[in-house]
Amino acid sequence: MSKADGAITEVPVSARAGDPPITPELVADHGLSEDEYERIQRIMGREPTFTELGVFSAMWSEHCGYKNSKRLLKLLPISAPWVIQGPGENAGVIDVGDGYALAFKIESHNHPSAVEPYQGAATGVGGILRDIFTMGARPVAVLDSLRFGDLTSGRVRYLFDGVVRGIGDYGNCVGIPNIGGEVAFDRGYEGNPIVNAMCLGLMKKEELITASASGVGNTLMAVGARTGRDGIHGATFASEELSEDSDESSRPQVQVGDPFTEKLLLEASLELIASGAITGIQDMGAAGITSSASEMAGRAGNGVEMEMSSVPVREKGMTPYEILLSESQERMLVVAEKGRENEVREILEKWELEAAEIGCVTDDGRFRILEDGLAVANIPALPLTDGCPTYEREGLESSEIQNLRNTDLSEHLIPEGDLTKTFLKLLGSPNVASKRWIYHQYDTTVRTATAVRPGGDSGVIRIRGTTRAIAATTDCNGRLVYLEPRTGAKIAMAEAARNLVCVGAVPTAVTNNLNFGNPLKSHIYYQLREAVLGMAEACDTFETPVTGGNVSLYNETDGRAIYPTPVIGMVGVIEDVEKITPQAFQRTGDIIVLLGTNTNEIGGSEYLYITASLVAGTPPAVNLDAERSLQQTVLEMNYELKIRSAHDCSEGGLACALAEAVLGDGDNPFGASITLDDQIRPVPLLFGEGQGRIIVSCDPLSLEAVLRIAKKHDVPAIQIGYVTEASEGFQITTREGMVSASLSKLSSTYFDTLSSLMTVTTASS
Amino acid sequence: MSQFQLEIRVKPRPGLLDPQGKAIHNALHSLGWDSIEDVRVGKVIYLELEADSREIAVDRVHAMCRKLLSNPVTEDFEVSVSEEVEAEPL
Amino acid sequence: MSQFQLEIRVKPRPGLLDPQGKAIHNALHSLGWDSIEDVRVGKVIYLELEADSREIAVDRVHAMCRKLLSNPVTEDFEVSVSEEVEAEPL
Amino acid sequence: MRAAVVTFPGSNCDYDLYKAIQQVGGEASFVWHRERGLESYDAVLLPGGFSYGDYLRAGAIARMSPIMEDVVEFANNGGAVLGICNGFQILCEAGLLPGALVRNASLSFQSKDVRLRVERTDTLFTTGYTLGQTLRVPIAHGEGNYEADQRTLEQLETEGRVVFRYVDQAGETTEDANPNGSWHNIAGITNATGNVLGMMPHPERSMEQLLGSVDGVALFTSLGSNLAMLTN
Ligand SMILES: Nc1ncnc2c1ncn2[C@@H]1O[C@H](COP(=O)(O)OP(=O)(O)O)[C@@H](O)[C@H]1O
Ligand SMILES: [Mg+2]
Repeated sequence: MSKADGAITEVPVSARAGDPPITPELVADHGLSEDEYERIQRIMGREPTFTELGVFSAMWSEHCGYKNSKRLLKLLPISAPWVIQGPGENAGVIDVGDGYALAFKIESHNHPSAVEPYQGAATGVGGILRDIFTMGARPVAVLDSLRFGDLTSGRVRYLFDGVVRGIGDYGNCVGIPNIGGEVAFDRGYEGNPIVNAMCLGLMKKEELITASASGVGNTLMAVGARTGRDGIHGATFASEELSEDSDESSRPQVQVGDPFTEKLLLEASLELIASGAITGIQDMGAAGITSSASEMAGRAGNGVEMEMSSVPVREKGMTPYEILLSESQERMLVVAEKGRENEVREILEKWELEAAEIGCVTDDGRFRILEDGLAVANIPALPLTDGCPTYEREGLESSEIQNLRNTDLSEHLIPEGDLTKTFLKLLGSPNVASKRWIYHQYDTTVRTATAVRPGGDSGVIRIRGTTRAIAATTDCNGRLVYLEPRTGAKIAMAEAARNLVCVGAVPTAVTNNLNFGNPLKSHIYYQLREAVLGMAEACDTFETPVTGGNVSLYNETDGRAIYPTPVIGMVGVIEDVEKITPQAFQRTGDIIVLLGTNTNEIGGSEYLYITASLVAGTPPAVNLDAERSLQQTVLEMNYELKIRSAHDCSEGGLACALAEAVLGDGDNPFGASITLDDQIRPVPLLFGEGQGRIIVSCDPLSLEAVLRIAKKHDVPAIQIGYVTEASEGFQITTREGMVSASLSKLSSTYFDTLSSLMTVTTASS
Repeated sequence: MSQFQLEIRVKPRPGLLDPQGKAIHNALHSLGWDSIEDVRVGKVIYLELEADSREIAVDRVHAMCRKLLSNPVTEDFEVSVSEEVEAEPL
Repeated sequence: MSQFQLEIRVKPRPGLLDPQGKAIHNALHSLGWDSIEDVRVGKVIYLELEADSREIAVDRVHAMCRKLLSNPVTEDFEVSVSEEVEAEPL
Repeated sequence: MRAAVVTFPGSNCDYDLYKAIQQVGGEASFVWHRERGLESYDAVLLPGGFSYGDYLRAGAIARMSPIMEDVVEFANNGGAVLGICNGFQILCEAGLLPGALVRNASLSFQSKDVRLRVERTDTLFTTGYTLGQTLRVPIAHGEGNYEADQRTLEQLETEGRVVFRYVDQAGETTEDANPNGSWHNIAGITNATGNVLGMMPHPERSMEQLLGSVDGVALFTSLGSNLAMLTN
């Protein structure tokens, strides 16, 4: 026993009968390298027991230990005067004014969803909700960011259908409105879907609580659902690549969500926090009791002792190893103030839930686990949580991608056939078409606070009792990150910020989800580092610090990695709800103005994917300072009440953005007559995805003011047309041809694509 | 050819949480039925099928279960033939 | 006292709409199983119960069905005992 | 109006309903499902949500709660009872309204704005509307498909007990306008004496222009003023 730990009367640790001996194979099976195992032995001063090995394996997995990403994450800016809680807690927290604080975070459930889409996605939502309400905040909105392969595959449709149902059923039942998200379909995600869920919670600033096991002698209580054998070693599993036989071997790891219990747990937890009877609370998420207990101990610099036979279990004969590593859902670890355990129990009883005393906070800095009074694990807590080795690897861009970037795209600049046909094909592509099929399965209006529902550039939730509102969006175009990671990450940031300013929100802070392949491969590590660098630079320019996030690596199937997908979840503040700007045109006769500059770029565009099945070229250039000016321009126009609508250009380019602005939610569409005078070939002009562009509409009387504000910020602005009656149709005239379609054609193309693709039978195999 | 009536029972795999079963269990308890245990809820699917033999009918339904009617990751299934009627000769 | 394992099948009443059955029927058709007819989907509930006799066990479960487990407006139910185990004498 | 908002484990529109009552000047209180006694209230409201997770059947387990005996008694004494969404499902399970709400025909949860046509303006809840008026109100449910046996359905129609129907923009009861497969596009019905209303759409979510519609306001003001008249 090492003296340095200050352990004096250390309880001897007994090897349990029936535990397997520690062999190099067993260590490898636990995802630990030889070096890491040696390090564990040094920390322990002896060979770990089987139980201890399991604990280390979970805590030092990529998922909990951030081995390969921690050093990179340090590069992200994390502070600003409005940041109350930065990375490191269950969720980040920012000050949003009028005494309110916003907790928000995004989290991935990619691997579980690949195996069992419905439960994988559902439990993903459950986990992120718990991260929010354990901060003392009431969840008020969720968003979901999804990626799948092409919908032509039955398996992909099965995954997509299951994921959407899972997200919907869980959030709907708990009663949290969905206010947005994104989805993309591309062969780059075949076999390895991405399921990221983001949650926002509101609280009064003084209601904030953090997850630490403070107060020696305080009681640890397990609260909520019972512990079963499900999801054992999920954290380690999430840190491995999927292979052909993942389906089979990972079955017992499927966790089933119970949103009803979650709802009760949510109410009970907020009541517990308000009661003052507890000093800390944390979700038993990845790596279950192990990570919640050791992290809470680590944060407080204390130790914990827990008796496994006191943990309420669902099945007989569970070993300490299984109890410690189970990832059964809807469970919490609570630190009750000594003497107030009964208050905790009473609150839980009212909500028809269980609470059991399972241990206490100690002063010896040890993570000690007992089974019927005998110690079966005894580990210094700090090295367990913070001692995980972190790696900086060599990153090298693959030549394959350099070649893709250098692809000559000039032949694709010339339209094939009729422009209108091409336009409709693009508008009806699953990546551009309306995502209504998804969000009509999500309750978007429960809690009566949703001022902008999914379908706009950002979702907006008002803060009752104030004039304020919060806007949120998730964005990332993985193709662009794939082609040039640093640029792609900046674009994701720029798009998120544009989406916020379009509704009238000031971009305020960021949470992010780094979905990447295997970081041990140098070209993947390169993507990861470049993406982080791009994000960091944009965060600096936009003054949007990162307050938290999630890393999901090893997103590979049979050695093929997904597109690198650093999903940006960005939140913004609206000071006056009366000034929220809609995406859709509002009135016939209004002037349509384009802010920003059209470009000749088509690299990485949906156009290339649809017409030539190509993911190639250089992503559009992004100028962060210009984006910042653009953001300020739109915000000023909004503040001065000069614009009636605003919509940014993203996938599908200017033509599709204009179509979305005439269609709105389909109920009350307008027409538009547009003339584009640029000296640019029609393909890049109409369908290119050049950055830094926003379409606004205004009353003719405001046009002068609109142009003046743009000029003040040095943002190019040009009148491109006007809003007409729907009966007059949709026309865009360029120097070399035009796009022209009736509103009913636009509407059926845009709104019916996903649902008609999804009415095809979706067999599970 | 005969006409078969089949019954397919699809139930959650042992070990997996069955929230619905749990809720029903609790409800029965609070209504006073307290000697009850182990409530699990599944689906039952009835269908009719024409096939040359009972074995062929069952085989075919097994294939349907694997492909569509059950989720192999979370559910087990059982098939039984509840009736067999000789099809009328044409 | 014996321990009984019961199986309760709750199914939509004939004549009432069964959207789930219809959807499965269509899906099976589109996957190529076209000689199928009359697909109905219900719930199956498994539970264990201690009772003095098989009759008492079944009676009790019938009461549960009438009170909670089925909705008489839309559903019929059937109960069967799948196993009986003599409880160990104390 | 003193209104009881009855909450069950899993209710999640309770707060929205509470706020709607307050907005029209009523006095709302939450009543937990294990409490007893509703004598002191003028109206009893069962909110939406997923009581007991909607496990087994929506509303089936909640209907067994202690408070439901009081709700039945309150209704049988002619008290005003309103069930929205899950509340409607509970009222059907409890036998206060006929029929049942089964899985949506699409088998998918449906969340969107629908249009409703007002078919009755002589109930406690609808005097503030005009006959045939079209309302825009959100729905959010997976089991809202109204079903009953043929006799009950005919009775509902002949007695004019359908209060709201799903219609299209033109006010017609088309199949496309029906979000869940309900018989005759039924969105809300009342009992024979007209004091119990169940509806799937959420009028409590249509109380402010900021959130998309104010078409729910008249339902709550109707209730408030009719109750005031009754008690005076
Ligand atoms: N998975 C999803 N869940 C909820 N809403 C979604 C989802 N995917 C897309 N949406 C919504 O559909 C609209 C269009 O999405 P998208 O094209 O990604 O918007 P943008 O290009 O402005 O980011 C947005 O309002 C978005 O919130
Ligand atoms: Mg946008």
